[in-house]
Amino acid sequence: MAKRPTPTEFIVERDKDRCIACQVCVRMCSNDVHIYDADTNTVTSDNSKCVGCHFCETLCPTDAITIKKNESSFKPNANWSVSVISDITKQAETGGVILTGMGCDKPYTIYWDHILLNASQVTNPSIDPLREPMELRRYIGRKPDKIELDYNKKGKIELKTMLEKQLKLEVPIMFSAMSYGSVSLNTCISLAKASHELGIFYNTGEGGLHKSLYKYGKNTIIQIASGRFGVHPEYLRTGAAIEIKIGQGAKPGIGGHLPGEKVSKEVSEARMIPEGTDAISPAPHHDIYSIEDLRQLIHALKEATDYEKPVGVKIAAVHNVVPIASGVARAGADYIAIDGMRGGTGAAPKVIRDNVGIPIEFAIAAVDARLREEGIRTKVSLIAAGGFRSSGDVIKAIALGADAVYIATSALIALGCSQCQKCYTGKCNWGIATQDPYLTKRLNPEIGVQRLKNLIRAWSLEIKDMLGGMGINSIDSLCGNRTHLRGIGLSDRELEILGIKSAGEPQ
Amino acid sequence: MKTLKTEYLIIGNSASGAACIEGIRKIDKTGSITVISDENTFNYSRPLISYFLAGKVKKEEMPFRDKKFYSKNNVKLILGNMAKKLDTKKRIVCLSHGEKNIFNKLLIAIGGSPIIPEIKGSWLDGVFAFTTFGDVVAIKDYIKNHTVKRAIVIGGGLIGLKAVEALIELGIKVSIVELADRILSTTFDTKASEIIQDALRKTGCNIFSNNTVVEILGKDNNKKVKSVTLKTRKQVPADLVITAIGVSPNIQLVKNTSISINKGILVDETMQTNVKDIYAAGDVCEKNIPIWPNAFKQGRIAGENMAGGNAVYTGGIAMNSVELCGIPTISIGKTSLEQDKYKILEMHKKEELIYKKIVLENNHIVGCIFVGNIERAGIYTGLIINRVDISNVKDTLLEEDFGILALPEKYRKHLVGDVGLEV
Amino acid sequence: MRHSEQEKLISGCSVAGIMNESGRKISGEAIIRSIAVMRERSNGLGGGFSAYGIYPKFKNYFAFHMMYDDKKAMADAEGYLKTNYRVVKSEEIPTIEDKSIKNRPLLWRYFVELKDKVKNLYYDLTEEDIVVNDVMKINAEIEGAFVTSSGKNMGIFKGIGYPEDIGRYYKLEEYRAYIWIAHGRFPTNSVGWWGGAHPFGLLNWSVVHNGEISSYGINKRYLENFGYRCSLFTDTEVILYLFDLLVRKHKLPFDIVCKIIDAPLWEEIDRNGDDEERELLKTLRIIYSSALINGPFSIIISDGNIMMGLNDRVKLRPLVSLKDGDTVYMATEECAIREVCKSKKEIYYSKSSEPIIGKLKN
Amino acid sequence: MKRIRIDEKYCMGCRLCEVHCIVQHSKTKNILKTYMGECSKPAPRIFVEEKGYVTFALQCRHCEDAPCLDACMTGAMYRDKETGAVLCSEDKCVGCWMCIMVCPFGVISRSSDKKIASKCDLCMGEDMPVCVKNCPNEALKYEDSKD
Amino acid sequence: MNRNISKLQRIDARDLNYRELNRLIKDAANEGIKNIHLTNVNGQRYIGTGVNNAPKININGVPGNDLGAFMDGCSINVSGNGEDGIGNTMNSGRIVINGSAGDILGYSMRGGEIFVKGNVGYRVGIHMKSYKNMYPVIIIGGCARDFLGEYMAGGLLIVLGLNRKSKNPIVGSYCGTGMHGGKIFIRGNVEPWQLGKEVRVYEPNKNKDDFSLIEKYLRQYCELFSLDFDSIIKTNFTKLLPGSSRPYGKLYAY
Repeated sequence: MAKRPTPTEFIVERDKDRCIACQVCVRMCSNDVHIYDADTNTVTSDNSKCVGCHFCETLCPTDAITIKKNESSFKPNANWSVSVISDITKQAETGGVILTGMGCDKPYTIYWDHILLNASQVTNPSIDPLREPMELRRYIGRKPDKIELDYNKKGKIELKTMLEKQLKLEVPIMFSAMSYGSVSLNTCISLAKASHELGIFYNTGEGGLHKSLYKYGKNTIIQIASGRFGVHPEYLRTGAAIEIKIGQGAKPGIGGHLPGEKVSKEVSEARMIPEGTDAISPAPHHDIYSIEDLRQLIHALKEATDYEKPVGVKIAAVHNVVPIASGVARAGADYIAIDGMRGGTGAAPKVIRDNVGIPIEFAIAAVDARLREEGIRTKVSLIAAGGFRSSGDVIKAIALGADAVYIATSALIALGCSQCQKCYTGKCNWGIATQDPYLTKRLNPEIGVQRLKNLIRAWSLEIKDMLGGMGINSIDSLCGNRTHLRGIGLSDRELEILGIKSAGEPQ
Repeated sequence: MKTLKTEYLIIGNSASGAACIEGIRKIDKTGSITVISDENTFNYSRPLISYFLAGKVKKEEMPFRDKKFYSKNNVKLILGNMAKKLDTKKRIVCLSHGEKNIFNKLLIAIGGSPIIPEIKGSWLDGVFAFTTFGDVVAIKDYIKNHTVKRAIVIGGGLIGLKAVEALIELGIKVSIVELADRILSTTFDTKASEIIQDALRKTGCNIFSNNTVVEILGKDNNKKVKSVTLKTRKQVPADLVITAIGVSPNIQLVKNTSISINKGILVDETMQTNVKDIYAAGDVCEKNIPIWPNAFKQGRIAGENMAGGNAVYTGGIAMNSVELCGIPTISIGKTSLEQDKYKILEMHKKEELIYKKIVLENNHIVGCIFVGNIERAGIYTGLIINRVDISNVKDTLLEEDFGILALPEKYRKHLVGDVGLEV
Repeated sequence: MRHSEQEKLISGCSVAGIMNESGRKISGEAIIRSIAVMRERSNGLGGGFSAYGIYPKFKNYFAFHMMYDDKKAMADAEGYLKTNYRVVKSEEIPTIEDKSIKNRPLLWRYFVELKDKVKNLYYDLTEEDIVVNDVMKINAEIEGAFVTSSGKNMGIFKGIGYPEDIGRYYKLEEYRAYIWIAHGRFPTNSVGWWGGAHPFGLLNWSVVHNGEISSYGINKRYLENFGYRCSLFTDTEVILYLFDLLVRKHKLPFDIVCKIIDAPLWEEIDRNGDDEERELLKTLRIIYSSALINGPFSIIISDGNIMMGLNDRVKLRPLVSLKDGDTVYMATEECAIREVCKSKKEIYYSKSSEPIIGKLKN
Repeated sequence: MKRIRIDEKYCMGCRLCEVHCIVQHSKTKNILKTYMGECSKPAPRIFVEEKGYVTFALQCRHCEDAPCLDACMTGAMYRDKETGAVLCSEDKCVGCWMCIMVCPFGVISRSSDKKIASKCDLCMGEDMPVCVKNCPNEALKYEDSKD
Repeated sequence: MNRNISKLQRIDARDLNYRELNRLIKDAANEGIKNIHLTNVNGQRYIGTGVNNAPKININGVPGNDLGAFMDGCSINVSGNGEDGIGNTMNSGRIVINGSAGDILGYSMRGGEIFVKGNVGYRVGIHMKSYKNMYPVIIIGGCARDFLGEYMAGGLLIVLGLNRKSKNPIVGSYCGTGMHGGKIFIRGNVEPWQLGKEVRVYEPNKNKDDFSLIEKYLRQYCELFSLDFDSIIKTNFTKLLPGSSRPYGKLYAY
């Protein structure tokens, strides 16, 4: 069917006075936007192909390129926006589902921006984290309610409690699941090595474990999802923890397809599937149709690993997340990771991404509250995920009740991602969401590791600053401490669910 | 009568001699070195003489190593003095001025002498060889002092052509007399030769191929050159005749010593002669390909070995790089073989005067010619020298973007994997 | 202790049922053992049993099993009961002393019959309708009171704990019934509320459920059309009310009800070569589209005559059964049956939407 | 002694090294003037090769045993005492192309006016060669060599 | 070396919960015992999971769910029926069920064999996948219910339909739905309505490779259950293959 034109999303502005026709842009654009004409020694562009990743802009040695949003469009219409019309047009042509990448970009309220942090004045000193101790270490894992002690013959106290395996985090931030396949190996290596050096963890997603990543096993959370890709005894043994992925914030309730063309030789080895075949992750785990089935899988994994590794469960933040999380805790999970609707993805139907689920702010607040009410919050660790943009978001999530947070999108942005949302095309110019060897090498893990470490370092410093301001010198004292949060511009109902007071209300 | 004692004695001060100094000093920083040269300049680059003739290079630019070279390397330099006699047993070299030099290690690097054809009239004024700086200074003087409008160059090889080019540069009309059916017949194949011939002809140069000069005729009391008679009986007027038909090893010094010779001095792969501690390098050696890089390399290897090292000369290949009439050319190895066992790859862009040819033997490159476009030719040299199996890249050898990347990974890593070259 | 409205509590579970089709009674010991084998499937936050044929002396009276949070609730509920019913016997439900059983409510049972004046007042309603209304009213409006069961010659015994502990607590080994249905619960949260345990009962109905009903929202609103009040915060109660509505009120046979709540896929209906049957199935789906139960479930339901096991349309939950002579066993896992049935007979693996029925002879 | 290390794995093939090399060796060292103003821009002294998805930028390796040094008949090619770099003295080079002939990397080329040999000079005078400084993916590194 | 190798260990599973039972099995296996005999098993889960040294485990009774989950190399023989989730994400080894088995057998199985003498339930062989020399094989003597081989990505599924009553279909609906790899062979015919959209029907017998593939595993199967291979193989098989290795390639707009 003939393709009907829709307005191009971006315009490549090229300053003729500055373009030296060096063709860096021509060579670097995986979308073939830039075209060199040897006869006239000029470079022109095909705007319709531009995805707005800004890679060319970044590399242009004379700053001759500016990528601009195309303001020209159909007649302005609040209901029938350009993107709505474009999507309909595409669907009318193809009969297909509209795909997108990365997290939801709809202007729903970002509650983090409606929560304010506290600081000490007069009655309680603030702490200078540069000179005084400031602890960010957290342990993730199942904990007993009380310690069991015994006295030996000499009357000396002996520890009877055998603490279950815990994940030690030097900073309460981890890298969320991104599978090798959806992202490049260099991305995985960057995440793995950075985690190793930072004393935190990264998550394999459902990508299996590439042989070059085994050495980071102690900093790896291996994921088991519905497709069970790459799950074999060695994989189970290697990770520091096992995470059963039930859902993902960006696409709760649906599975995923890694198209065959992304299943390169290396990806195929990590996932243990033949090269070039689709890797299809069903929507549910077919051995989990009910909560007791989840318990069954949790214990099967514990049995398979001799109860030596924490087994966590990742769920998407959905309306019923509260009882679900409670059930997951009761099913024996050592931690629960909750992924909010702004969480990223390599590919998701746009309609799902933008319309399903709830923001992490509500989810984490409500779940923490309920688990406390039920007296099981101390047993299980909570990890919040889904669109954390800054240390501010992180510290607010922890104050709302998370033990730690998972970040992924911000980690990818640190690696270069510019949120063009075209991950599903496999043409990521930044070498992140692609398996094309011409593109993957653009992410040099040495640089990647450094950038990730810098990011976490910067956030840690900021978190320490904020903690210091609140007069707290251990993150332990902030976790679930909502007295340090106040809402602004929120309804009573929203404040109630978040469990925080309004700005202006004293303790 | 002075008697000098030296650890290292080097006879000859051209490429091999200088390289030998560098070779020795690489290992032995202090051992005494003496260099003897029959020329009066302390060193100069022999291939530069054509540039000097053309006026492109000044006299002071002739040296390839600066004045400090000898002092820095603590070398005693004896110029304008010739080694007359060599006693291999006593290890003494007698010089023409009478000094005796006792050495521990000796390098003979006295090069070759021009082959002067036995032509009637070759003693006339205005007939020159084209080998040494002295030759060129003489030619220059001659041109300065006489009216030279036409010149004949006997020999259409590389040296001859360099002379031709210099003369053209000076506004002299040149004719070339070449025994073979074309110029550059030993370095080039027909196509490449033709490109250069065409270019030369365009500048007004006559080329007499399949021809020789049988007599040089004189004027002014039969003192000065007037014309030449060719084999074909043709008379060609000339105010200047340059003979450039090659050099032969200077073996005068070693004749009647225990050093084995044939046409040149015989050396082993360490550049040592059959007499222990006596080495030879450069054009004086047997079967040497008389080109600068080979002479230099041999000299350095000899030097290293003289100082106790264990360098090995794996053999040089014929290669020449020359720019003629503004056309850069490079030829390496076997280039004009047309037998069945060779596979020939060719690329010829007539208009652009670009010609490339690669000769393959059993999946190895054994020779190539580049005319007009010589960029990255060294890569092929490397492939020839290192005998790299190129069967996997055979089809791409002549492609525009052929480069290191196209080469077998092992070779590529070998070259690039580390900083610098470890061949 | 009840949770806010609109929230359905989700639980995974184990179910088991034993029925003697000849009406021969069996001690509660068997069902306790059967459900206990599947301990892994529950988490100590709910267990319960329904038993049919346990009150032969009072078989003509409605047996109200009640749970009270406190004496006040008890007084309120009894006051309400006494306005409409004549109570022939009221007593505390006997239990053992067991400290491990937590948050025990007051547990009472009443054998009652409707007062004539009430029957006359609601002359257009059946006795059952009136009972249903009263059960709904007590459950929804009397703070702290809950009707556990309200049928005749049957009763539901449930609470917070592992099912076998709950069974022993109620001394069920001392009861004899021809139908036993049991449930081990794995709620996704702890509601320290005994009423939340299965089985759920209304009139003679009792149901145990394993799964989650995704269609709960519309099932609930559909039932509210017909005066049911879903006040138990569980998706399971809609099953109960749907059966009550469709069987008792709409007078539909069991197998037709199954075709409503477990309607065949349109694809299957379209494929059906029998024109009449196809038309019937189509009409059922059109009329009762809101009564379709979606999501994973396996249930065991009984009205005292029939014990039926049923799975959802794509069989997302396990259910197996075995018939040995006139005894029918049903359970989530085979081991629960093998634990109490020594017969070597083959187990029957339920199909999706396939009712497994034990039926009382005569 | 510092040398440029090539990390082939991370060369994107953007050729920014080439652009910056050209600018660095131009008269003005101004990118716009070099490309749009100066009548002839210098030839790049870095060679970006590309085959399939593999690319890398190669420049003079400043070999320890440099064939170009041996081959240079004018002594134009010399080793800088301080840095050990192999440099070409523009005054002395006569354009005989011997160096081009013997360099196995093919990284010496004729200058844009075709008169003299042009090769990587490690951007003498800069802290870091501009190709390294401007490599967006650190595929080129300026590091101490092993020896 | 190890004197335990030939030793048989008997474990009475009565009144043991699964963790206790599995601990005993693992300990025995770790000691190098190659034959473990379990009696009075009733509902204990995860037997064979996380067990090293690949012993033979003989089970009397009804093993619970997830029998042989994530199993690597053990050989399990069940005298009667199995329950749900047998061979979940199994890596290698063999499970033999002498009776029938429940739902979700062989989910995401990557290697080894599961041989069931009787019938199996729903969703058997979902997402089986082969990889290099790992090739999962399931042979079902009786019939299978709906969603057999859903999302199948590799390996071999054979349904024999032995002792089948004519009214019972050999496989249920949606057989091979979402299939994108592997092979299913069904002894007899299947109707189009029984099949998922993504499978195509072929006639296998003309293809020598198919016969030798079936024969390779079916002979072992027949030997195990004392069945006559020749009479079983006589009946025509239906071969199901995925229509495409990219079943959902056209699902999305550009």
